[in-house]
Amino acid sequence: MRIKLYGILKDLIGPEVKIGVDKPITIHELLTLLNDMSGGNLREWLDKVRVAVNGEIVESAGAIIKPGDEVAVLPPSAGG
Amino acid sequence: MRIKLYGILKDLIGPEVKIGVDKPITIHELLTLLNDMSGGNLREWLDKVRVAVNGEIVESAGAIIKPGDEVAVLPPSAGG
Amino acid sequence: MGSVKVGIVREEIDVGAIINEFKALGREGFGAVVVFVGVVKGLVEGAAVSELKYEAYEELAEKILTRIAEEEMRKHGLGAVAIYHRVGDLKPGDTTVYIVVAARGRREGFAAAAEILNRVKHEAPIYKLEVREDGEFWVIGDGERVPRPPAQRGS
Amino acid sequence: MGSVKVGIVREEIDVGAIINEFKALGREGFGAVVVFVGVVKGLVEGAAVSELKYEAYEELAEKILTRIAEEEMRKHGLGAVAIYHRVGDLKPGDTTVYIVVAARGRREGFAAAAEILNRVKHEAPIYKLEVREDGEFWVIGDGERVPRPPAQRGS
Repeated sequence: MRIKLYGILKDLIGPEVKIGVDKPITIHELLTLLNDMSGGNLREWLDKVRVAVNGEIVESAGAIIKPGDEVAVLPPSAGG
Repeated sequence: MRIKLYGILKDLIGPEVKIGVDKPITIHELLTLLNDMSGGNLREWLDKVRVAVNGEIVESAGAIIKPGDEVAVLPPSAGG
Repeated sequence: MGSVKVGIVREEIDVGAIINEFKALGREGFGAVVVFVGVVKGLVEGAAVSELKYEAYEELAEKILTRIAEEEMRKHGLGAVAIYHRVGDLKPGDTTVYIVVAARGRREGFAAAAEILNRVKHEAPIYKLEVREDGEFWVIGDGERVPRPPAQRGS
Repeated sequence: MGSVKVGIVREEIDVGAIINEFKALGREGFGAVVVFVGVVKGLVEGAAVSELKYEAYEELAEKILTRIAEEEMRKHGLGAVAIYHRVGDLKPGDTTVYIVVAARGRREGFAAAAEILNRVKHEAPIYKLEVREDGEFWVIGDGERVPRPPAQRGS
């Protein structure tokens, strides 16, 4: 599963990471995995990020991501 | 004394009127004169108009206008 | 004090050029350009409008526009203000008034533009006659409409 | 439903051309065009800014800009909405965001433009890194600044 990252998350984790999962996981599980992989770097951002799955924001932490989904983890927006 | 008029006052009185005065008069006296000349047409506008003397709005009805002053009588503004 | 541009004008203004000029003030910390462009409406109170005839006491109007621009610039800490008002016979879709401000931020910018517009409407000696399918109306103040007095139509 | 134009763009937009297009809606009763142009500030919190580096999740950002435009158009009864946001390395005085609305009147126009700007800031997946004389800062939300994490500088 390939995860794209944006903004400050790119600095904390990298622009893209691959996670070796072959079954569906929840958004909560994904974020926990990412935080572990980054040595806890993501900790203070966990309740601020938004996750997009296949080009749509998914609000529920319990929502399921399947292998093959296009996933992006987004920090708070800062347009304008 | 030549008085210029704008907006609806032009329709009610004319774009410019000459008043034969050779001594200073107050703005109140000027408006009374104009109203008489127009057969009372100005009556409902008397408390809404503004008078400009020599290119500046003069608020006080008791202010003095001298022969030779440049005078304009203005209805409520409607810019925009 | 920043730049003030005002005018009573007969033609359309190149508002894009003013925006381009004002955005350069970003370098001095002015991060917002807010623009209001007024347009002649083709339909008012359900009646088709064919023309708005604007006239102004021009010298006084420009003096008052300058005063509004300078006072609002101070009040909102603006970097630049432009106010142009058109006169003449305007058709639906024609522009009537242009207000452009360069502000430190969006809040000051929106507040200043709205306030300047309001003052232009109420303070500048500018008058408009609305020519509609159902008659001719002088617009008085912010929206009151008075039928054009019929006796003097020819004047 | 009126016209909606949105985009994540690399170059400046000809905002004058959009204003010209939207003012034609005066004929249909839309008498106000309101514009907001955001500009990179050369000075933030007393520090000189040399660059703002913007990036976006572009497909999603354009989808969200479209949704904002359509929802605000309905809410404020607008005739047209344009929202363009730039990405790339921008210098002080460069434009960052363009919002243009055609509204029935000034109140709806100012309210809609301010609200659209607010939603763009908070909802669109757009990120900015402020490069200042005193360091690099990620701007988070509406103004919080977080020093760029040093460990990954090279990435």
